[in-house]
Amino acid sequence: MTPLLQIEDLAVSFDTYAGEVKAVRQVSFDVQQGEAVGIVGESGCGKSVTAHSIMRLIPTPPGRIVQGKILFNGVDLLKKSAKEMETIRGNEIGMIFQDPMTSLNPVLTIGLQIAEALQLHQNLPRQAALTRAVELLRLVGIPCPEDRVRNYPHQFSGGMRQRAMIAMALSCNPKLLIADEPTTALDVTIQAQILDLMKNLKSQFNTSIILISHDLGVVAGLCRRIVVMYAGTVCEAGSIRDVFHNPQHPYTWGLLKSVPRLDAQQKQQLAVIDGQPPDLLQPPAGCPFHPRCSYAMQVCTEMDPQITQISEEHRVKCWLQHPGAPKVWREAAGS
Amino acid sequence: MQISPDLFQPVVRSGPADTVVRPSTTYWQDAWRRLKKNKMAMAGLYTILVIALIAVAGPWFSHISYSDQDLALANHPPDSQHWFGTDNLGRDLFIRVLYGARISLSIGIVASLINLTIGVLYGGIAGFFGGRVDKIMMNIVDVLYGIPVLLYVILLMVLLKPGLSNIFIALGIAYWLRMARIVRGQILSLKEQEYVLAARTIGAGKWRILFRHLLPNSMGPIIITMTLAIPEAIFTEAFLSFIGLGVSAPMASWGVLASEGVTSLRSYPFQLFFPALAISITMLAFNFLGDGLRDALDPRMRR
Amino acid sequence: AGCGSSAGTKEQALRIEVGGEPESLDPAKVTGVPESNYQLALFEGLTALNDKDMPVPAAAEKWEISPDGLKYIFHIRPNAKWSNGDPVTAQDFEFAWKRLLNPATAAQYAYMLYPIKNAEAYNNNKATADQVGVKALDDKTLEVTLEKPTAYFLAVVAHNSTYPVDKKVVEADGDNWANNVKTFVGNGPFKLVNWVHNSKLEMVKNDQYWDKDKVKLNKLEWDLVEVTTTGLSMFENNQLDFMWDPPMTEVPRLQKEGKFKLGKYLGTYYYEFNNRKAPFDNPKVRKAFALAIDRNAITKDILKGTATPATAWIPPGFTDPLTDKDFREEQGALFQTDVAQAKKLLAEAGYPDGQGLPPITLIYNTNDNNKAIAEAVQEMWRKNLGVTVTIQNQEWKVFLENRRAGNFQVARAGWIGDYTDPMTFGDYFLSYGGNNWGKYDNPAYDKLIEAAQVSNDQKLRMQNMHEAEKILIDDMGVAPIYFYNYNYCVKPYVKGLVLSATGRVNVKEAYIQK
Amino acid sequence: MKQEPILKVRNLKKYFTAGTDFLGRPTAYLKAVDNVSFDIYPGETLGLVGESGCGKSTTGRTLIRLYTPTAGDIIFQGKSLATGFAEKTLRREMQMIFQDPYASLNPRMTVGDIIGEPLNIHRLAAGSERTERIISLLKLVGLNPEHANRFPHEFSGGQRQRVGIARALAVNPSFIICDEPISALDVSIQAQVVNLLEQLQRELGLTYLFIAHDLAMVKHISNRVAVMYLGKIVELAKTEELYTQPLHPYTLALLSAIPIPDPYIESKRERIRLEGDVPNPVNPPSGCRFRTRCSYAMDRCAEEEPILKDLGNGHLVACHLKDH
Amino acid sequence: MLKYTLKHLVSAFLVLLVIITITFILMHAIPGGPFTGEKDLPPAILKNIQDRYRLNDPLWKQYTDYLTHLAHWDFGPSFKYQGRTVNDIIGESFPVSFELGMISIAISVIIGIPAGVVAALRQNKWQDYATMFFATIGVAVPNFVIAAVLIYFFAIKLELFPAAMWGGPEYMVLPSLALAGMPTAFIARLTRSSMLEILGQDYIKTARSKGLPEYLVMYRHAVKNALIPVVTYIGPMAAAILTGSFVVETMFAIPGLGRYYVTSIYNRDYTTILGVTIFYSILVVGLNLAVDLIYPLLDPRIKLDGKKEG
Ligand SMILES: Nc1ncnc2c1ncn2[C@@H]1O[C@H](COP(=O)(O)OP(=O)(O)OP(=O)(O)O)[C@@H](O)[C@H]1O
Ligand SMILES: Nc1ncnc2c1ncn2[C@@H]1O[C@H](COP(=O)(O)OP(=O)(O)OP(=O)(O)O)[C@@H](O)[C@H]1O
Ligand SMILES: [Mg+2]
Ligand SMILES: [Mg+2]
Repeated sequence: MTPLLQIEDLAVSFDTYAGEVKAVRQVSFDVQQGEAVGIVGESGCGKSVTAHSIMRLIPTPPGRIVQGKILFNGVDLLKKSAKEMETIRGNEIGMIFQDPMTSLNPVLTIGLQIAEALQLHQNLPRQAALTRAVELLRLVGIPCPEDRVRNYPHQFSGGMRQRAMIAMALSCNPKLLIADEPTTALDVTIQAQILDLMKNLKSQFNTSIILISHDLGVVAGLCRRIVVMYAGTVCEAGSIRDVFHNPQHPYTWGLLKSVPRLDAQQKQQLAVIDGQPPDLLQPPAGCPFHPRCSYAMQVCTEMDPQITQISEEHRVKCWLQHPGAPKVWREAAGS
Repeated sequence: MQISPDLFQPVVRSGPADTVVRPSTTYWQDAWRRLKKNKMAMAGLYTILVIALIAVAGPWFSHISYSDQDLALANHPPDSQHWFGTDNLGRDLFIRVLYGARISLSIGIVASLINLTIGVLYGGIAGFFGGRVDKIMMNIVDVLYGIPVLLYVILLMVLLKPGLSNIFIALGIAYWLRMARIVRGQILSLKEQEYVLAARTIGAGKWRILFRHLLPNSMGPIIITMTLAIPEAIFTEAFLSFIGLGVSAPMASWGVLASEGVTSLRSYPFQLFFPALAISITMLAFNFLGDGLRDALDPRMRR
Repeated sequence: AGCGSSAGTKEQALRIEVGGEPESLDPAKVTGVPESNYQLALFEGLTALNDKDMPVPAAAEKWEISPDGLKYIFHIRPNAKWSNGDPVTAQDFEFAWKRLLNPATAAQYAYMLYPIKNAEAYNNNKATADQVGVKALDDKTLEVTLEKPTAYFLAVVAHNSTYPVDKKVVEADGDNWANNVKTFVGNGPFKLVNWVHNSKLEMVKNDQYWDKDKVKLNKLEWDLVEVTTTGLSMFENNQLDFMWDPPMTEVPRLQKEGKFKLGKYLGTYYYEFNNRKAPFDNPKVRKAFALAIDRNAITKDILKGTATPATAWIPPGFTDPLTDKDFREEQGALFQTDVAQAKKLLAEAGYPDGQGLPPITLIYNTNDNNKAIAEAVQEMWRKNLGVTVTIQNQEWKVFLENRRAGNFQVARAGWIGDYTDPMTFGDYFLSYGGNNWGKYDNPAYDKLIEAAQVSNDQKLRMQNMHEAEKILIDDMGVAPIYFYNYNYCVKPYVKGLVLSATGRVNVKEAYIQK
Repeated sequence: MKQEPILKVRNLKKYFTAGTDFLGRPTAYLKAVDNVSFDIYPGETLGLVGESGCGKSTTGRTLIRLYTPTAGDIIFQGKSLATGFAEKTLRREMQMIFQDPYASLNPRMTVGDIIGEPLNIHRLAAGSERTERIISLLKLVGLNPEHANRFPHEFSGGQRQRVGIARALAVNPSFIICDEPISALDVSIQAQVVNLLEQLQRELGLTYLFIAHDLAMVKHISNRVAVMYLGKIVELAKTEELYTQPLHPYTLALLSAIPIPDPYIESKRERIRLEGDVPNPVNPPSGCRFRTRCSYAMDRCAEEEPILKDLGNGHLVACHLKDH
Repeated sequence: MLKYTLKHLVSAFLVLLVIITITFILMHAIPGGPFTGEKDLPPAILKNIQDRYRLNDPLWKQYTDYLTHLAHWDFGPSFKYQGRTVNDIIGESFPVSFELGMISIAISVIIGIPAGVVAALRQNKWQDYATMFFATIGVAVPNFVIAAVLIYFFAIKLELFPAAMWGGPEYMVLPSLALAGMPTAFIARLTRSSMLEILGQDYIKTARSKGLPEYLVMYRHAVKNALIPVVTYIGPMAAAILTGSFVVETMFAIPGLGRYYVTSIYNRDYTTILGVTIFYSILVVGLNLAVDLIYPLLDPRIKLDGKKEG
């Protein structure tokens, strides 16, 4: 079965005064029909850029997709014309943006913003589109949607805005939903509501989801597979179980360790990853993680690691996987 | 792939892992570096420097003065002798434009200073203190907007001796109102920013917050307003000269030269063209520099 | 293309520009030259000026003057009518003149009628209206009694302030009659049909006018334009057939294109010295400064030949009634530019090469010509006398107040005659003259002028005025620079215009011929 | 062992005007903080959690006098905050770390200037002494001296937050309000910051008011936790106690919603659903403010406002259910 | 809304009173009066005139008399144009300025906004530089120069339009272009910078992510929002333009209000100075108020007190 979405060797750069920012390099992963894939990684590691590339929404200039393929239903999106992309965006791929506060047009009513895509892609007349918008708002759990469609974004609370964004992304029953940190800055109760909603989508409409988040708990709750990114590259990918219970990359180890556990019995210091994320202007030679990696070897500073397929779904990009490398065992992590 | 085993030796690290991201600079070095990368801005800067240099030093190298007349040569079109032609009294227009630059540039500079001091301060205070202070201060601005400028200009001309200084005073009375309004608006929105609250929590006083935090962050609109205020001031000077303020003839600013050129546009278009060209080039330069400066002064702007 | 250029061929229509919006069209209320032009088309006084600026019968067909020159009897034309059909009566004149003199009217030109008996007293609230020496003997006969002989009185009654008004209309509508096209009545060759304030006055031929046969224009449009460049643009764009006073810098080109014309104008452009303040209380200094000015250069190079170098105070354009010659030409030049003499005089006055002179400022009201001349004169004084003078421009009314208050050293000034007798220039320098702001004071001068003022003897008058002028120039009470000319542009197809040296364009008999 | 509290808050209220009449007099109030009382002891960390918009930040900002309280007393170090302290002295004792590390740093100042500013204001150090102090502060929070010349935008989120902490520490305060200091950061950086805060607490004996959404992190760092709902504290207890025996229905709902970064546990978790949205704080429900969303609501809840009662053991809760 | 309007009117009224008072003092403080002329008037005549216009009354009385008349919306008689009242003058000339001004505003909006939009969309491309070049020239070259050049080419050389005067539509072209120069340039700059800001906003990406065609994204989401700051500028600018420009009206001999604004001062036409000043101030206040009232319609976040929420 061909995956719904298949990204191959994607590279995206931004030209800035200071030089070329290589935001995304050699990113490959796929998403199956009806599957939720999580992307995690440090801030600035290229999660959003990857998502925007799928939508072909990278601002050009300064951005530019350097190479790679994004196959959607087997067709390369990067080869499509701007017109063709317009029929895909919003229609077949929906996107929820990172910041609900600023992602809604402040001077248009929520209803109009939701109806817009419907009018366009499903040729609904305005009134019908608005009626559908009410239904969508009800679906995402907004009370009294009949009244709320006429509200402006600022009259919505943060959680409601996020849900309006979701309604918008869902309006045309997309095959793929890209959710970029949909719950950051929301409190847990609202966050939980939104996650429920996405679960329903997946089971009811067989929608595929890409969930970007740095809350590992959120990812664990929704996704079947997970992609871990670091400094613009995928360092580890696999099923949730693989990555949470059998992580192979030192960065994934660090990530998992730093999460405070509710069930931790006594107070213990949180584990951290030393150092700071690399500057993508001058990414370190070799493995980008080596300056912060406690297992860094000479080879890591010189050569880009190869990808090792551990199981069918589980792959990791680390020199430690090399037969010649010393065997290190993951330090005791929380689980 | 064959990789020699010694490559699998762990790296020895001294000190905490930390990569130096970029060479460090101070705010001004940083701004200057950004500015230098902006070609248009640098072109503007050099143009202004060249014009200023010519204005200051140019006349030294000329054996004729702005007031030397040759009535027989009046209204002579440009040639190798008189690059910009001559005016109605046979004076060399090139030299007059050079001298005019001195006046007009100093008017431009003073207008900027007035805008920067009175306008920015006034708007800053009104916006920052808000409430009643703001209301009263803005009502004063409305009043100054309402009173016809010509009235106090005439009064000034009666009260003061002629000279550049009274133009400065005239500009000082009213040519900062727009700046005040704009800065006020800017401050009103900036003062709710988190870093202002942060400054308050560390005990920063009102003035410190205004000067160290709010005003530097309003530089963008301030610079744009200023690049607009300069040509306005240059032509206001021509108007004030008309009333009798300002330097007395035969010294003439660009604004005055241009206004005079307009009357003889049909017969001697060059008399308008050259002063207008000088003004336009200078304004373009100021605008490009201003735009570049606005970008450069914002450390966040990477592009 | 500019509109209406074709209109001129089909109908007799003239578009003319001589200045801006009139303050009013009421004869009692105006002062300016543009207004006098508009009124000349709308009204007719007892007399009118002919092409030599001599008074000839107009609303009055004839008159008698008593031998002592104190009593005038005017006989008004029986067929003179107002544009509304009312006859023009002697009562209208009496009413109009008393209205002009009435203190409540507050007319600025009331003094024009001061030669009339008790007129000044009435105007000053010191006599009643009945005591004023003007009386309608019957509907068509007006008797005027003068205070003292006034040789130029017939010229005075050609002045627009003495035009009649329709008593019935004015009494009915009060002061507003002249502001409303509907109530406006005149007795002149044209009738007002539209007045767009600050834009144009539209007139048509007045069918009630007694001399209507001579009027050929059907339509007359005065475009009210203040800026001379605008006027010229309109002229060159065929929006105007006549324009007054094109910008000086454009004159050489216009001359070349044959569009520019010159006429006489009773005006002198001069520099006024403050005769009361050192150093200009010294006639030698005044003279030195006056002689050091190269008037030819000014009129030729700056004014492009639109003006005549002044060689005396009284401009050409006045006719000596005895000799019928031009008053100016009779006497000729009274001085010439003489740099050597100027230097000598300055040294004699104690300032060799300008040394020891206090700082001197020349003030002028803002205007392109004034500025160019001031700059040129400044340069001449520097070159010829070695004196560095500051020049300063001032806003018009500030300038006037400074001059009036004697708050100046040298000031630019100009004087335009009110009527066509040299006295309009002669009485200017009476030591108590209201306009003598430079405070020139010479008893001999006063004596000569005063004698001329009260005399009917033209010979004595002319002689006295020539004498007085010589004294004035000898003292160099002022430094005349140039005599004005009337500068205008006119299309070749415009015929029959009569230009008066008083600056009035008589359009009565004008016509278009293409 | 009971010490005197370093901070006593009694019946604190902070109302914002929500509407004015013709003469500018307020007609409606937004009761952001309504009658809140609690104590904080030296050297402890009090966690403050609750729904978005329930008044956590307002509480923090009122404590540090960024807002003037509408009513109530704040006793800090035994003295009334309103009368006992000059503005400047207060600023030396009490500091704040802001929710958004980027927004709270002036983008046009270098980090050195940002950290050095309090030194200038309070005249704590000048010249080379100032430079040294800045360097030592940078080192204290785990940054390089070289970083002093950089601008906020050149730092990662965690580093920015450290700058904010260094600025707060510059005046040697004894009490720091941390307003969601980690919300905007990703996990590994969150850990860095929290570790730093804990280290400083150990070394310098600091006291924290720690506001956050992330209940796991609150649990990790706090000694005691207060739960707020719509301007009121509904429950306050020792951390262990609160997480293991939550008493207020809202606390229960909150805890049940925490996602767990473990696929097994997460897939089995049962969550309490809260119906409806947060009510309008301008017009809060009568009686218990939570009753509109509470599945246990009784008639009494609409009539009578529950008060915060100590159930012994320092566990305080405001709920009628617990009266029986 | 009514409340807000009323509140504003009270302070506007006070501002107006101060403007009147200061203008009154200033205009009497400067040398020369309405009847100062080149020819000296005999003192008796001067006295007659001053009696007639009550200029001999003490200043405070003239002031209170003026205010009394003003309360009845009576601006008094003009000193210069005898027999006409200032009400007449404003009543006749304002419509002309208004008409011209409206056309100019329309031109500057129709040209300025698309120019700014294009410049923003093509940031740092030649379209951007060209637009900003002309915008800078538009600001740097004052309207009297623009007017002179327009007249020269279009009226005299090409004879396409009349050189001056006011009448049919053909008379409006050149003056409205001259008048529109500066505001067009300013609006273009303003639109560009606010467009650039809006284009960087997240909701533009949202709009694109919905698959909206680019023109809809621009029109519905970018341009509309970018215009909000432009409206703020158009308010006071409109007041200045609608009351007429002295320079343009004089150069084109247009019978508008703008000429009186300056000539009344040269003429020391006291009542006209005050009348025109008051009228202008009322217009400015009114238009600013109008902008304030329109603002919430454009941007629902803005409350009438000008603060943004959320
Ligand atoms: N317009 C741009 N110009 C220059 N660099 C950019 C631009 N957009 C993104 N980048 C860079 O690309 C890199 C990846 O950014 P991205 O937004 O994908 O991060 P992220 O993983 O989504 O982080 P976060 O968790 O903070 O959202 C960053 O280093 C960022 O600085
Ligand atoms: N300056 C202010 N003026 C008016 N209302 C305010 C102001 N500051 C906060 N509020 C209101 O007070 C209430 C409490 O706000 P607060 O910022 O304290 O919430 P919070 O608990 O910190 O929420 P979050 O978790 O989203 O930061 C909110 O309804 C908010 O809209
Ligand atoms: Mg992102
Ligand atoms: Mg908060």
